[in-house]
Amino acid sequence: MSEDTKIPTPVADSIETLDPELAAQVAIQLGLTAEEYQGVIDVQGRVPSLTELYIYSLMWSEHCSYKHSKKQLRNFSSEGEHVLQGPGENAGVISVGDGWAVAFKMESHNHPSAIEPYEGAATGVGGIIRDIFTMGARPIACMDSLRFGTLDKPRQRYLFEGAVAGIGGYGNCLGVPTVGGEVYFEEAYEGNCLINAFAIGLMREENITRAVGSGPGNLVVLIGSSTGRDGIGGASVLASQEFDEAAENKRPAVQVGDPFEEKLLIEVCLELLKRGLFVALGDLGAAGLTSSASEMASRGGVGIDIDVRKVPQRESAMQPFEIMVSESQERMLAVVKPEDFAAVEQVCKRWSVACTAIGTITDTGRFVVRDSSLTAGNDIVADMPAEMLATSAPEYDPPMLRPAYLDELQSEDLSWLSRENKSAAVLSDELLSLLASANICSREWIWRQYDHQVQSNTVLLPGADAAVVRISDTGRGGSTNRGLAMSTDCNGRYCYLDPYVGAQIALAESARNLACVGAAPSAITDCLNFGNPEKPEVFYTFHKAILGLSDACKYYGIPVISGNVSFYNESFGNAIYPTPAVGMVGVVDDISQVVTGAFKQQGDTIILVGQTEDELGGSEYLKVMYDKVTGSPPALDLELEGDVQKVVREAVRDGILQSAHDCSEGGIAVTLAECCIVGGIGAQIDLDDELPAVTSLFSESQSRIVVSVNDEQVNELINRLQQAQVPYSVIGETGGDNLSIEGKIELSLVKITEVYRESLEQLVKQR
Amino acid sequence: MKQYKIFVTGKQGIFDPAGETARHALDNLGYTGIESLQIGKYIQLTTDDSVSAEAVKQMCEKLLANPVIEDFSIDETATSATSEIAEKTNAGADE
Amino acid sequence: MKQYKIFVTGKQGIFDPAGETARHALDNLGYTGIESLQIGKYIQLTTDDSVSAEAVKQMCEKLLANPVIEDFSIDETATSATSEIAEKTNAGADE
Amino acid sequence: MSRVDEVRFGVVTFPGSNCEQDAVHALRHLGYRADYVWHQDTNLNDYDALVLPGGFSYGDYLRCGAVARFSPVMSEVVRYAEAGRPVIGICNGFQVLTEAHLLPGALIRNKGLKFLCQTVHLRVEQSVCKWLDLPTGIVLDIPISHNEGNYICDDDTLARLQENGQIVVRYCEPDGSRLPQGSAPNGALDDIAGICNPRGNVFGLMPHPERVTDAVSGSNAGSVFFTAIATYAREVAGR
Ligand SMILES: Nc1ncnc2c1ncn2[C@@H]1O[C@H](COP(=O)(O)OP(=O)(O)O)[C@@H](O)[C@H]1O
Ligand SMILES: [Mg+2]
Repeated sequence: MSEDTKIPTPVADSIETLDPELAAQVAIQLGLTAEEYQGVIDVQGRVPSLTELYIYSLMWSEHCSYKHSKKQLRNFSSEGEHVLQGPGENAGVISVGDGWAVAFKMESHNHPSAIEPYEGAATGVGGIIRDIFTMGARPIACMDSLRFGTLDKPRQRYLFEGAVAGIGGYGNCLGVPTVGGEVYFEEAYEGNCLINAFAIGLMREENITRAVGSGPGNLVVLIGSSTGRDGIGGASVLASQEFDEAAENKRPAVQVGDPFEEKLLIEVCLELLKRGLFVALGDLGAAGLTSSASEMASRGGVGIDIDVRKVPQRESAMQPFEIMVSESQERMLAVVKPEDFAAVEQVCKRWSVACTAIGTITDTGRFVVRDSSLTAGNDIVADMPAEMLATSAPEYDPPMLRPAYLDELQSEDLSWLSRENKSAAVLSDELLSLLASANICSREWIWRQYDHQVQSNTVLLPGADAAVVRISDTGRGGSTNRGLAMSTDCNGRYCYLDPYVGAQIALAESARNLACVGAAPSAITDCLNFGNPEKPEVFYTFHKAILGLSDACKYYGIPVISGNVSFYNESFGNAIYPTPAVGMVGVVDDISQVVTGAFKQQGDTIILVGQTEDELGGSEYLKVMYDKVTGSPPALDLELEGDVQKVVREAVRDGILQSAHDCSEGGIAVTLAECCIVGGIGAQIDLDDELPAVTSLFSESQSRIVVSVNDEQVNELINRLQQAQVPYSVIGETGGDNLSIEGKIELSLVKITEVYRESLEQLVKQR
Repeated sequence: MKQYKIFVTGKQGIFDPAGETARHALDNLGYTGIESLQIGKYIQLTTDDSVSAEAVKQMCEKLLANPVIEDFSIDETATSATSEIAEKTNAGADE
Repeated sequence: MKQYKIFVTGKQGIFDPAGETARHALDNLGYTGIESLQIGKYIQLTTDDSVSAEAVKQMCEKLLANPVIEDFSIDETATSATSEIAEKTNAGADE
Repeated sequence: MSRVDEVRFGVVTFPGSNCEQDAVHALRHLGYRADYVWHQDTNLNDYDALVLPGGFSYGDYLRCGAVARFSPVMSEVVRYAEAGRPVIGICNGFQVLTEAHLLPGALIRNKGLKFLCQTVHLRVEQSVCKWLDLPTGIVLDIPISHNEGNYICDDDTLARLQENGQIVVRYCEPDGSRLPQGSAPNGALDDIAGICNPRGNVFGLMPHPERVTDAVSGSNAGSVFFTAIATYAREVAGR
């Protein structure tokens, strides 16, 4: 703490502080280090009370304070002319034209989901949706980015089934369509699944709302559900520690979501915002009332005075600290002018939503917590400088060490792979194995459980490279014929093998997915999932991933407008793969021009935009056929990637293409199979690329998109490709009932369709 | 033939939105005097004589209840084929 | 204070997808000897003394059960504030 | 569409409804007037037809539609229906109509215990329903999106439904046939997707026609339900 930081004077004359020795012990138990505890004493100028100690331990936990990640996150730039709100609020906001703006963000709910997948995932969706409507936006779509262990393990099937059901159970009830996502299954996630939820909301630009408390004398109002002991210590206990057997016993009361209440909250809050009855609005997320109230005060440079006994409680005999740190779901905190309170109450009543004034905004700069059941004069249980509490958590510069495995794996010689001379029959079988792989096969089993059409704006059904929703306030306000394209991506295996390149590929793949539907990236959110940051090797990968992602974002001028860090994703000492998931949003200027990856009709010319290199390192092929995760991931040439995207994006916008689908896991063989399967049309291909067959088919080289064009447009496309100086090759023609790749693959459409479509359900149902 | 009745209920402190909603609805229907309402599961299991109470307990732990958020209790009510499933007078949960 | 336990069960012959699925799952887990499994609702209702058993019956008829597909039975278990909800044999399940 | 048709739909909104805006959007897009009717409103005189939309009224807690059924508006809906005026319940709205005993039977959990969001094939049956004016046997592709769409009723009721021509649409294969093991993805009895009352003015169905009425979905297969009733409503009103 610097010398000149001014701490506002305390309000309390007397407050029951803890015995100094006991306090130090409790602090450690609550997860503070000895130095952090000293920091608490410095800020407070005395030994804290029990409630204060709980509050500090949460506010300074990793989850709330980002103490290990803050410095690294400064590498990201949120600059961009259409950025209306960067990181720091509940969600970032960009303008998408015609006065419309969207708020979006992605957040993890990994640890709660590992304990109870249904409720964990459901409340993850609930939390991210609250972040969106807090900003004044109506939630219009969700995506989910999921990681589990392999499905041959019953527990993994349980987690996967439960998480998918929970995501659907919550989002479906709210009437927010879940339009896309991604999922991978790999051993690295066995002890620690990842549940990252993305949400986006639409609003008129002028309706942006921020969680900035202001106006001493204004009321602090709690809206929504009652407060119980759910998830007490959830944020600090779960998200700030490794997950092992001990954690299972530490299990706090699991948070149970109530999507119905959340649906009512959406309607109530949006109506109150529209009528201008809120001075500020924030949601209660991790660390509940504590974090939401102190951040609101700190952002506004004001004080806040709360009486815990006014908080509606669903359990008896709750202690003040329990009320302050409870993570009961579906609650919002608003600042309301006293003269508006009656009107607020009226709207809440109409929707049967509880609404209670629990305190006031003050000019003291202090965050004061009272318990009015105590005798007057002795009723203050916490009295802290709001600003310092919210912003002065320690910032760490953890040591980094390049993990030894990196050099070892990256230099592994994989040339043996392509030396093998495999027959077309063998290669065809290998392709079938890839199409059946849990990481490649159709995700229909998942998205069928998600209402992906409610709100009537879904332009592309899930399964497309990027999801597209129309920009429209369906049934309430204006509608446009423009759309929002969105995608979430991250290949953790690449990030494991090279965190810098892997993170760049996550961004590139998202942008490529957008290009396939004719959209350019507007901005991203991210969800950085890593192991224990106090381990130098883990922190190195975190650092490199952030550099990779931020460098690539700067190269393309893509702002990072929101995000989330999830550390301590470890079990029994093993960290997950570094998994910096990217959630990207772009604008589609005319939704009638979007294309899908599906081949459309017989006789179209198939062109590979981009070029295949010998890049089987970290590939799905290597994993499925040889159970190996090794080598260097594919290289990424940012310039080439940008050029490929641009030419395809513009061709889609100008209506030149019949289909576009990017190459990712499984290489061009899988991409072609998917185009055939989804389109119900075969293809006759000749990959005349002078590469060994295995490489040609399954290499995962970046910057490649398979497109199909009809006769009239072939020349136009080729002209454009030549002008853009983008490598390309004409590789065949659509038609027939087979996918046949000259000399390499011969498979019937029926067969590949069956394998691709049915695999996931079979894997889930295996016993 | 054996007859087990299994009662699955939310653990203490676990929020029960369905129960809350039903309670509100009863309020609105004019039924006053309700202090609490919780909704759990009532499972009726009929087995042959080979299935032990211990096995049923295991079934609950593994599948029928979710130990993270639910408790359960088991009531073995009848052991002959003649006794009917739902007696009006059944003693319910208290054994 | 009064304590009612309400059991809502599917009418005879009404398909019970949850019960069916649980039964299959138990089969798959290797539990043999199961003849039937039905999943219904177990509602625990606590009221003040003013609420009669007759009123509770009405609540069931009107709201808590759907007469088209469900039967219910009611069990009044405790009638004084002192008698504790959770008997030892049933520990934890009732709170 | 340019000209606003004089037919006016009321779209009943319960707490937890979430397809009311889709219904209003669809109806306005088709050129009709459409307004939200709050579940506490009790004046339905202004509407030529009522829509009970999809969603999760009261969270679908306890049973789908069980709580919504007691909303103040519902006694008026019953009166409205008894007067022979048109009421359609879509998805959750269908569930509310069964709970309110305006339609027989009940909707229970899908047989696979999974929420299902997908496009299904619906065969139009010979029925007395006024909400649909299409030749028998025509197949419509309409999305479903529900967790409890598994229609069930006792044998007598089923016999009555068949006899009276109350079965309006059934799940089927693309060619209109039905599989011996059933073609309903949710396990519905006799592949029943939608039924009406004996008079034909009250119609409930699980699929969502309102989702396929404008270009964004790439289909307008659902429009026929609303255009048919508008025609009927105009006849009734003598316009
Ligand atoms: N967990 C999920 N939830 C919803 N949709 C998903 C999920 N996982 C994948 N999808 C959808 O399946 C399709 C294929 O996903 P993916 O293989 O990750 O695509 P890509 O490789 O093009 O990024 C996409 O449309 C995606 O949105
Ligand atoms: Mg793609």
